[in-house]
Amino acid sequence: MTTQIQPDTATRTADPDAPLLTIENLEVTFRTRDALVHAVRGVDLTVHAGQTLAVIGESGSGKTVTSRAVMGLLPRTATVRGSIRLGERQMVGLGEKELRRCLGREVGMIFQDPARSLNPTMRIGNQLTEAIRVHLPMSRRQARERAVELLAMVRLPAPARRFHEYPHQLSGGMRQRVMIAIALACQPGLLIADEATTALDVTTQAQIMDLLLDLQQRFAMGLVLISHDMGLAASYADQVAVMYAGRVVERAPTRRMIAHVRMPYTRALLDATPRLERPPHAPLPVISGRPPDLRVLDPGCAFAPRCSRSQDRCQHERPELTEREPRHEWACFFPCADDSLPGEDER
Amino acid sequence: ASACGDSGGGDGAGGAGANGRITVGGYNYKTLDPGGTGYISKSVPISLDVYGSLFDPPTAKGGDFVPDLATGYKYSDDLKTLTIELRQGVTFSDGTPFDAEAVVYNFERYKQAESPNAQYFRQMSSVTASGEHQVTMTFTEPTATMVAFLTYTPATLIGSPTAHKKAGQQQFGLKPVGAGPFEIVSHKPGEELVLKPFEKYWDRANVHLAEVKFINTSPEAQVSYQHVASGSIDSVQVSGVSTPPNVLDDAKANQKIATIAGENTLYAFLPINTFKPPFNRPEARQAINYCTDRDSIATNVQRGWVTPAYVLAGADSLYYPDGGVDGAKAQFPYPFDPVKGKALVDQLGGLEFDLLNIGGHSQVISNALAQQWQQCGIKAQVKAVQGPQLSEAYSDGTYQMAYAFSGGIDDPQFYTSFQSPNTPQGKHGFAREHPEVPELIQSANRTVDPEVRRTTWRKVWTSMNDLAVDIPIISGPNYTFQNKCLADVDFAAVGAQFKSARLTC
Amino acid sequence: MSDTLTRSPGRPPRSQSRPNRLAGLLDRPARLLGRSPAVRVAITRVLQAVPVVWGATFITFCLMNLLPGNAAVALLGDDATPEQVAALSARLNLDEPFLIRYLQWLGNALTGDLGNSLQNNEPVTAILGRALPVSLELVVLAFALALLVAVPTAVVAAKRPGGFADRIGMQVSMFGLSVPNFVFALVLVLIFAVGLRVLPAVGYVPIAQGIGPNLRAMVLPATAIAFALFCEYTRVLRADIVDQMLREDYITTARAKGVGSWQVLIRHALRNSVFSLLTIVGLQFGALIGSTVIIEQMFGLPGMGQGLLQAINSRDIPVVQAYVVVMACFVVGANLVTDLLYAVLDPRIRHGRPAA
Amino acid sequence: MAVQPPDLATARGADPAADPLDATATGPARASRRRGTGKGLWIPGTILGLIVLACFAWPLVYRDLPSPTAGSLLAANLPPFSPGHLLGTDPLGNDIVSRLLHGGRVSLEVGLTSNAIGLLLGGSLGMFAAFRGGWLETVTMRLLDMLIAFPSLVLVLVVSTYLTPSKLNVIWAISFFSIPTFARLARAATLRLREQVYVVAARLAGQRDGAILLRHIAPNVLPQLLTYSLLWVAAAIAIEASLSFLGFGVPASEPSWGMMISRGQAYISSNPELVLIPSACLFLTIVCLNTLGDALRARTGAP
Amino acid sequence: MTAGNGTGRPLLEVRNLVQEFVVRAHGGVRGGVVHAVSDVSFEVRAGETLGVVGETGSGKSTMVRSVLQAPPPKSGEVWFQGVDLAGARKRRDLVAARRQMQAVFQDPYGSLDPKWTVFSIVEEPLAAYRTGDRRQRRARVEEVLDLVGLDPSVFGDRKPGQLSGGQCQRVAIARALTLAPALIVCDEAVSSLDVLSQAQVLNLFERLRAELGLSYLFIAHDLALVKQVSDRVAVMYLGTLCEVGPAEELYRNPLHPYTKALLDSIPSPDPERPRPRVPDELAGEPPSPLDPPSGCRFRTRCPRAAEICAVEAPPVRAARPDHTVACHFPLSPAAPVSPVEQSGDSAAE
Ligand SMILES: Nc1ncnc2c1ncn2[C@@H]1O[C@H](COP(=O)(O)OP(=O)(O)OP(=O)(O)O)[C@@H](O)[C@H]1O
Ligand SMILES: Nc1ncnc2c1ncn2[C@@H]1O[C@H](COP(=O)(O)OP(=O)(O)OP(=O)(O)O)[C@@H](O)[C@H]1O
Ligand SMILES: [Mg+2]
Ligand SMILES: [Mg+2]
Repeated sequence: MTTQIQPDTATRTADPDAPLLTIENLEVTFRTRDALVHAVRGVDLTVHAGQTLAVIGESGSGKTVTSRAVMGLLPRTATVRGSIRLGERQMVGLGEKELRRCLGREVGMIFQDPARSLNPTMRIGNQLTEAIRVHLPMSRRQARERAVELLAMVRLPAPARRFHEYPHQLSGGMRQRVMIAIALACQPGLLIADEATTALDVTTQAQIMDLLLDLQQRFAMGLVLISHDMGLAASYADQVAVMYAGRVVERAPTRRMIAHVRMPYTRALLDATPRLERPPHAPLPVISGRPPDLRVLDPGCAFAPRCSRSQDRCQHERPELTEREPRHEWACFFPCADDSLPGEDER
Repeated sequence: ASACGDSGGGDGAGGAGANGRITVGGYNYKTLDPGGTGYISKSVPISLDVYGSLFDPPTAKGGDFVPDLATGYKYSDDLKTLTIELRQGVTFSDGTPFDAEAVVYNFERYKQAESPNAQYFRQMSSVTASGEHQVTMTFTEPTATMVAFLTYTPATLIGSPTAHKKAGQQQFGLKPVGAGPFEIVSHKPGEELVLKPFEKYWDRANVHLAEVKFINTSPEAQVSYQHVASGSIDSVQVSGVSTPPNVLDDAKANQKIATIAGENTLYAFLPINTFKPPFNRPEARQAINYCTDRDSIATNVQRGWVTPAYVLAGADSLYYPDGGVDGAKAQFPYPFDPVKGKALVDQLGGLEFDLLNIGGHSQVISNALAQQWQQCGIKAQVKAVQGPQLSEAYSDGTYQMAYAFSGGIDDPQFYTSFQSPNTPQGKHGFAREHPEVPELIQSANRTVDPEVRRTTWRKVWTSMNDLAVDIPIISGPNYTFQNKCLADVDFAAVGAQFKSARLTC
Repeated sequence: MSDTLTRSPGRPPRSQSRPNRLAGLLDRPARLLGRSPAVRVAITRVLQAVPVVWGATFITFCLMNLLPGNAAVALLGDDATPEQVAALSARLNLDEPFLIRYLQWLGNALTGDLGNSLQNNEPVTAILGRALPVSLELVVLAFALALLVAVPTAVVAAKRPGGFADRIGMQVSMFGLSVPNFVFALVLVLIFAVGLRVLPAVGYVPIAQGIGPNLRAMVLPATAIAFALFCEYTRVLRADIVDQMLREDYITTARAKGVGSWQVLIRHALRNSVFSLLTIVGLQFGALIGSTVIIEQMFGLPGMGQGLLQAINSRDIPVVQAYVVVMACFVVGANLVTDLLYAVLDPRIRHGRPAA
Repeated sequence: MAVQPPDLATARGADPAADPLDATATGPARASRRRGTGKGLWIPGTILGLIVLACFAWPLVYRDLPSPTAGSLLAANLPPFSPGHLLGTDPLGNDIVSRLLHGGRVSLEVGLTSNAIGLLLGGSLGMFAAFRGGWLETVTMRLLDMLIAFPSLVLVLVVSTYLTPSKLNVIWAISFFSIPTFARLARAATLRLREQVYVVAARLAGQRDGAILLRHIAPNVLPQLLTYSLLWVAAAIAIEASLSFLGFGVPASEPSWGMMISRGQAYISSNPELVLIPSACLFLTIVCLNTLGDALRARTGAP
Repeated sequence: MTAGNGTGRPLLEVRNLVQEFVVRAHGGVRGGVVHAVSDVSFEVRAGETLGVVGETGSGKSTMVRSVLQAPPPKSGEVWFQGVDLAGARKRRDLVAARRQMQAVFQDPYGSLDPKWTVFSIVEEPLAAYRTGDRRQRRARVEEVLDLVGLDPSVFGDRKPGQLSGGQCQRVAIARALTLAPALIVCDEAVSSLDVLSQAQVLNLFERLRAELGLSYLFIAHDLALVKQVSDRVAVMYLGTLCEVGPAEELYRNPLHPYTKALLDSIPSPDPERPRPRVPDELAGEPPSPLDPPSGCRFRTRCPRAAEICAVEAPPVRAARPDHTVACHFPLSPAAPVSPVEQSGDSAAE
């Protein structure tokens, strides 16, 4: 590497303890043909520099919508309320021009399907230099040099040659590396990975996650990992936030969360996850029912209809997400106790 | 050539009207060789510009033919021999002499069966050069029409035998060599013909244009008018009987262009198959006549640009009934009378048939006719077909009635094919049932006495009207839309000739 | 009369798993001759084209024989006697059974001799040589014009689906679909030739006489044809871009990079839409060559459409056949060029790697 | 006569499951969504309904309407708002209103029927070819290529000449334009569907090929063909106008909009309304059909 | 490889299965041959679940589709209940023989015709095989829908669009069950469902296995999931089977380097466990099935590859009872059968 990539210090806040991303009471509604879909209903999240936050939850719980709201990438039918602060800057209601200046420079994003996230008819080099030159005043050649460096940084073999290739000439894992290079092209302080490894094989997934964490450490980035997979979250994240029906229902540092699950929904997710420790054919503990209709705003706890611990109160009153134990927040009136640790007996 | 600015003609394709050059629309002929297949009589006017003609049409109605490349003619008393004197000192544009041998060569060639010109030489048994500039033709029967043929028809076109032999039939058709006022610069068959003056033409002093360019343009009248109105071309001819009247109205109202009417010699009529039901019954044919309001077609559909026709000839035709159109109308045996017509139809138990036409404005007039006939309970199914299809329908007798045009020359003898049992369409006409009519026509063609011809032709027309066959509808002239600066275009013959045309501005 | 039949423009690389013996047969020579996928596509397609062109001529020959009236009647006109017709028919070989005539024609055609016009005995190749450049120029100009206007219009319309520009664009394109182009041509002539007198209403000026006059003569007819094409391309392109903007992840990626919305539209969406456009253009290009009859007639352009109509009217079968051969070749050729362009433009195909 | 069929949409397989709502929507919720149809459907639907009603039912109800073909030449070229002739008369004295109504009927009949034929013949050809694959597909598609490659002008001439001009024959002639289009569309759709898991599943369930084609493929191809055919009606009507212009259109006894336009063009400089009025009707109808087609397409998720 | 426990022939026995595809570039030109499945043999015994894992494109789906004869394999034998499906001459024989073998696929929406109601979807196999009259069929459909936990009166008239992914998958399972099959082929039947629905469907599979004695050929990416349901597991790589063995044993003591790499890559929900690690060699490009490596297909990414691996395809051998591996240098010392001995082997364990 000839030139060291300079972190874009200007965008970092002076105070290292101040959160990189603060989401407060975020609400997103979609206008559809006949109703409003309340996809996100008051999410609070913070991400600090150098920290990895995993957001998990079942399908449709609002993970993607939340992350796209941060990027301002929601379709026109969406209405965003609440506050998203990236460093000092308020992202909600930002004009298109300022938003564009932020995207890629202060926050980067990688998506689920690397095959579809890259433009099939553009050389990857061009897709990469585009990301650089949008923000940095570089000549074509400088940008190109930097692009090759970036490709080397994401450990793409033979980066100078790959620069001229097209996405279809790469394997899925390599495409995702290119996507990471693109997302990190301008050294954003925050990287959002929306199910970045779901479409990949386990071996590739492990490599990509290794890379991501390595880079995160190197550049002291904030990293948001969005996933279905409890295993992934537990293995790689510092903090886990669990979402259900458009709300965060539990949040804690990873170890604490796994060891002391409080929210019955989190418990259900953990229990239902197949794991190597279980013997074959052992039935998985499951909950019945399905997530609520997002078009309806009910007063009570959204999980109550499926919850074994729910009581009357849960139907009428919504538990707030509050820090009830040190650094451990949850939103439940009748949390689980510490007893039934999953898989403990087998180990 | 007159020197003229290009102020008048706008600036169309190729700078129409500039420097004595003009562009003329409506050219789509595949060959200009009258002895070759594919030659059509519509291209005679253009051919005349290249070949010149033996005789020119009379200057006054009923007058004698005007000498041109021929200087005189003489029929023998029995009308079985014709001697023609040729102009001396004339050469073809390839430099070879224009003489009796050349004329004989061409006449013999035209007599070949597959020449479209053959019909004019049917009665000719031999042709010889009786002198260096004298040609003698002998006929199998008395023939008084040959000089008219040598004036109006392709028979008048004499090409250079040397050039014909050298180029061969096909190439000669593309670039014929004649002794006319113009010679060919370039020719793309069916598309474009460019002429320049022939410097050694015998009457060179009267040729003024520096170039005449014929190009292929749409036959649509509206489009043709716009071409002239936009200055893109300088002259185009449309037929009065098949042009939407509004185009003519527009053209007349347009001060920037000239609209010139020719002689009223075209007529539109309904050829009828008298051998097939329903028109094998005279009542059916009479009913058609009773139910046809020709005046209304002329004034309402064609807005006065044509006249109603009550005989099978144009109103400016030779031998036309006394009193003009009104005179003809007064004599017409079955005047417009829907009540009588309806009665006849009822008596027939209804009348239903197909009325063929070749589309375009013919379709409109056919529709107008069908519309009129509806009042009498006549049901005519109007069908547009293509030319070859119509020809075939005539020749195999599958047609019932058609809407067709004829005319264009004031002498009725040229338009006898429907009345002749020899032609495909005559085969199914009344001629077989009523041979007296073709015989009358023949007798008219066997005399040079204008009075006899007049009475004979009038008799032909009356008997055809009485028999109610080949029903006349309207007649009218050709109209030419033309650059205002273009003068002295000669319309006397079958179409516009540019021999002595000039640009005045 | 265009059968501008759009083949469904799916994404180009399609792998067929079914064994296809016919295609397999054609592969072999193709594989022998070239390794580059483009060359192989070309060879295979040329081989496939042979039966198509042959079939087109055969069908045409049969149909022409179904038509009432023959060349002799058409040539000699109404006044000809039956003897004349018979004589000419015999000379033109029209009295032979039609299959024999077809085989004769085919035999000659295979040796490169397309015969002579029945009308004036002119070699058909000469006729084609005159007509083809005219039509080709007309169609190329029309396509260029249509694309030149359609692409920006579609991009602007797609920028804000349902917006003002979009609505206007879509209404205009609908209007274009509902006005037959001869009406449009007449209006053009009325305005620009008759009214303003800025452009000629008729006449063809060969390029040899100067590009300027040639283009001036071509502007109105090309515009008349281009209008309908423009309408269609705008619609297709707009739909494709809007669809991509809604659906495709690489668009989101580009946005997430901070690329401006116009750039996203042009650099990313438009680039990929080129392929659906290409499919339609390729397919229509061939078909349009012979289907400009009315426009050629109106503007006095001696092109193929007009030539074909005349040849049909005079039952000039050799000429009709020659036109058909050329048109069929154009249809097939345009398809081939489309495929090759795909192979050149679409990296997925260029690298000869079938998408999984 | 470059009559362009409307856009054959840029078939990018729209996965019905791609709608994020579908995953969670429950039965009644979806039903209610269906009821809440937008103006994209109702407005063009209503206008179209009115046009159809006017064209088909009005002449039956209101018998005093002047005949569209038996006008009096004495009343030719009346201006609009003349007594008894709301929009005036044409150069043959026919009432323009009643010609419009009859013309609409003929145009719609031509447009719809030729489409139906193209859809049925072309659709089944393309579907069958794609489903069977192999040499059958190759041969069928080459045959269709042939149909495209040889000038349709010849074909139309033959059809309309040899079979004499009539509405039915014009319909047949125009159908030939649409057959290859529909076949290609159906083929593309079938190729996509053929690889659909439910087709494989049906085969595994022991279903015969014929039954799969008829019960799985056809019902899923049909909506796509239908929405496309809505757009094609416009093209068919315009082609009919062009045929009329060349003289191969419907016979005069059955005036169509296309015929009115092609007749009217001769009068365009003096009586432009002769072209404008039927063009406006055509435009309105086509806009409605297009909008309706787009709306339906958006709703069914067909490409 | 034969059924080890001497209970006669296995339910499904696949021998030397080969499937190849000719791919065509745009324009119908032959682009190459995909060697999707190359010489694969395995068996599924009655009442047993055989799990198949392997990375994307390794040929899992192709393999099971060949087994199902949709499309039939290029070569090889597929013996099902004593009948060779691949050899079945007539379609009718094939259909009859295949009756007891049904399949459930990955895409929950794609496997159901969007135009059909749940009831007719589930009834389709009965109708196709012309089984029973209308009433009997109705009864059977209701029975089966009950079995998969869908109330026939609620869901019977719905169309797939009105169901959730998990419900669709249940319908697909119900359809597979209507003919009372002996074997159900599940090609990633739960991969597209989220954790909670996935667990429900897995439990359903387990219940059916226990209640009806079904056998499964179960394909998935997710190794933990496969272990959850399988008796034996087969590991597939680039069209070949690397290793087949009893689930517990294979996961505890993998013999093939590829199996080990896979197992090492699984992230666990237990934060105490070490992070997944993958050997660097595996980071390389997976080779293209259009042009697979010579000899052992895994050799290009194998940490233990030696010269012989490029020359000779490793034979399938039984390293332990009922546990076969195709590797020249398996990870743990092979059972006495193994002809190859190498010092590095034991060190790796
Ligand atoms: N454009 C949109 N219009 C209407 N509703 C939407 C739109 N996008 C998302 N939704 C709804 O918002 C909800 C949350 O969706 P989101 O994509 O955030 O879920 P997710 O947690 O990312 O799920 P998955 O794990 O499946 O990706 C879903 O119910 C979805 O239906
Ligand atoms: N119809 C086909 N035509 C051509 N190639 C095919 C076809 N089907 C599969 N292949 C190829 O065969 C190989 C094996 O594919 P297959 O779908 O069986 O893999 P898989 O293991 O099921 O992968 P996944 O885990 O992604 O489902 C792949 O390279 C694929 O591209
Ligand atoms: Mg998501
Ligand atoms: Mg698979």
